Amino acid sequence: MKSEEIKHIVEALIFAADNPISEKNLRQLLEDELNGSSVTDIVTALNQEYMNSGRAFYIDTVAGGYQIITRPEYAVYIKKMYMGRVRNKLSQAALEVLAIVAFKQPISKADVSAVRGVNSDGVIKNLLERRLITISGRGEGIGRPLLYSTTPEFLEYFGINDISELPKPREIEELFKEGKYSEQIVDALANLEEAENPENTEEGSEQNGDDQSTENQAE
Amino acid sequence: MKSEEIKHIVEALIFAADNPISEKNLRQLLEDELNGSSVTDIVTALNQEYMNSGRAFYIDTVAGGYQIITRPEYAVYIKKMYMGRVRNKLSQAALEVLAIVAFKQPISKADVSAVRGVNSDGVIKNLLERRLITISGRGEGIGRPLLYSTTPEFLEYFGINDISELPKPREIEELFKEGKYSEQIVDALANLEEAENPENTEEGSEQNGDDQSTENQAE
Amino acid sequence: MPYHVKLENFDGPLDLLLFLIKKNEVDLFNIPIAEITKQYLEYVDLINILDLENAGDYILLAATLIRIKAKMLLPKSPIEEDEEVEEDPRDELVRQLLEYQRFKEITGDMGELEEERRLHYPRRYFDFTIGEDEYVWETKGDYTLFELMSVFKDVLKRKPRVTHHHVEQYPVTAQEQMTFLLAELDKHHGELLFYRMAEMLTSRITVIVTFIALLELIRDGKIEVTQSSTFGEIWIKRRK
Repeated sequence: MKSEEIKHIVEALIFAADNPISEKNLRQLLEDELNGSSVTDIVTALNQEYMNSGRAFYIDTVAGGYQIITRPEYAVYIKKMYMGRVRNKLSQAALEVLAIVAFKQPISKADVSAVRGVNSDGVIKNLLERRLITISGRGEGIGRPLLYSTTPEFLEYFGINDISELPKPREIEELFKEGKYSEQIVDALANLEEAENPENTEEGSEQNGDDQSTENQAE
Repeated sequence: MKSEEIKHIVEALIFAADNPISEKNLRQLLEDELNGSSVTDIVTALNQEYMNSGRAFYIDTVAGGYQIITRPEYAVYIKKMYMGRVRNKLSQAALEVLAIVAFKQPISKADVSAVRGVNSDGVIKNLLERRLITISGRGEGIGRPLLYSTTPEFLEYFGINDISELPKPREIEELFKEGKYSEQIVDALANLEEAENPENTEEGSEQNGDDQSTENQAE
Repeated sequence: MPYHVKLENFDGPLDLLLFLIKKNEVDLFNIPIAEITKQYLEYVDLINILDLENAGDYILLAATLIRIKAKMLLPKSPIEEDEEVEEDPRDELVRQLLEYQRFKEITGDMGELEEERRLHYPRRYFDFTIGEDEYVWETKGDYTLFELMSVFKDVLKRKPRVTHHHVEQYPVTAQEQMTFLLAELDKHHGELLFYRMAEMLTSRITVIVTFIALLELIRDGKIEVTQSSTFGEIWIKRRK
């Protein structure tokens, strides 16, 4: 393999990796094609090219291996891009409370905590601040506790128009009830199938009236 | 700001985004600096540079935004890197459901199952998990069923910019014309079809053999 | 050459029916219902074993086929003839098949799109630490409604429903409290104020059990209880 080609494979691998990729890993993936050439040299060459053509990114060497990252001068823009999202990122606890409020609203703080089995006052305060839930009234019970409901911002976040469009607990249960065969098994079978017979057209399956040897994947 | 500089900021943003980033979003992030220049032109220029210097990746237009992805020739190596960690391809059943949802959205679970003649609950759940479809509202009919639509991730999954880039199902009339059968049957079926088809209005689906002027308000 | 069909390949009864129509090279608009039904039923027998989940749907279509067959065999009743002239019992089924076929046809093309797209890989690793004490970005920070539903389901599943099945052994028995009451009465010369007695008890449950013990003793005729007025003091007295 030509060294230019190897260079671009290395580039593609570093680019698409979901973690810093080690030299060892790169060597394995390229099997013996890398042979004489040094990964370090390839990375240096790539970085030189990036530099010359003014690319906004470069390959960095970190503990785990190589990763491709943007140059620091663009950080301010990238930060802006992610900022809103990061701030809005809900914790697991917040998501739980939000789910309970959404599907059982209006609901009191005590009832939320009872469902979760954990005191949820702090999380509720947090969700109130983010305006994803709001106080919507008082319950009938002892002490007439405050009740919480979702807000228009909540609807916007989850992309629905109206609170009535939220699934009902019954509908959620229905959606999650397990079939006899789970979809994964069906998928697995389909893939198996595909591996065995890339054309899943039935062409070859000639009819033969009585001979019902519909044997499972013979071959 | 110099146009070279803007180009590199655009490059950095597209590079660092974890979802296809829309032109609108890019404009917002660049505030007024973009001013005269066209994002399309900038992306074209970047792609030209990538091409000239033999980069292993390029900027694609997908799901209404820009995304930087590797060229297909490196797929074999990247696939090896991700071995066992890549999601399965969609099953035939999943593709069927997606086709139906894509062209009849928003559509209820029951209507999807009716077209396929088979319960599709499991497949729909799987597609929800994969974020290829989402709950988008409620229908008007009995029990106000939940309705499903495709997502931006759906577009991204198939590498298309919008739904119109999908292969179109043939019109039912066209399928009729294929067969050799009497004129009357065609007409009767076409009427039936037409009466039932306005789908989205739900109400109008009063099945009626004779010519009710359910003129094609759909499509 | 024996034919072998991979049953898992059928994505439902309509798929199977279309397959049979194609295999027999019959006109979709003039389906030989008798023959196709026969073949369909043969397959359904096998599918019943393999595709339990959707067996019901296959059987439903089998029933439809049989109904159509029966309808075609029957001489048209005069009334029916009046109502729906020229209505072929197969029409509705054909319409359904065509509608299904429309979408089935494009799944191949969609599969190709999928295939092509899978040759392209986006970036997966995002780790932007911008200066100290800045965020480390997490990707895909938004949740979907489905994920919210998923969390809801998990929370409900996780939580043992304590409120409904709260079973606990009482620390005292009515028998013990009967003995206790009689002993107390003996200590107080056979007479005791109910509220004094209750004061000696530590928990609410003990009060309740003691009250039951009290009722038990009254029934047995061992004590009597008097109250001077409504909400007045209750006196417990030992009967001789």
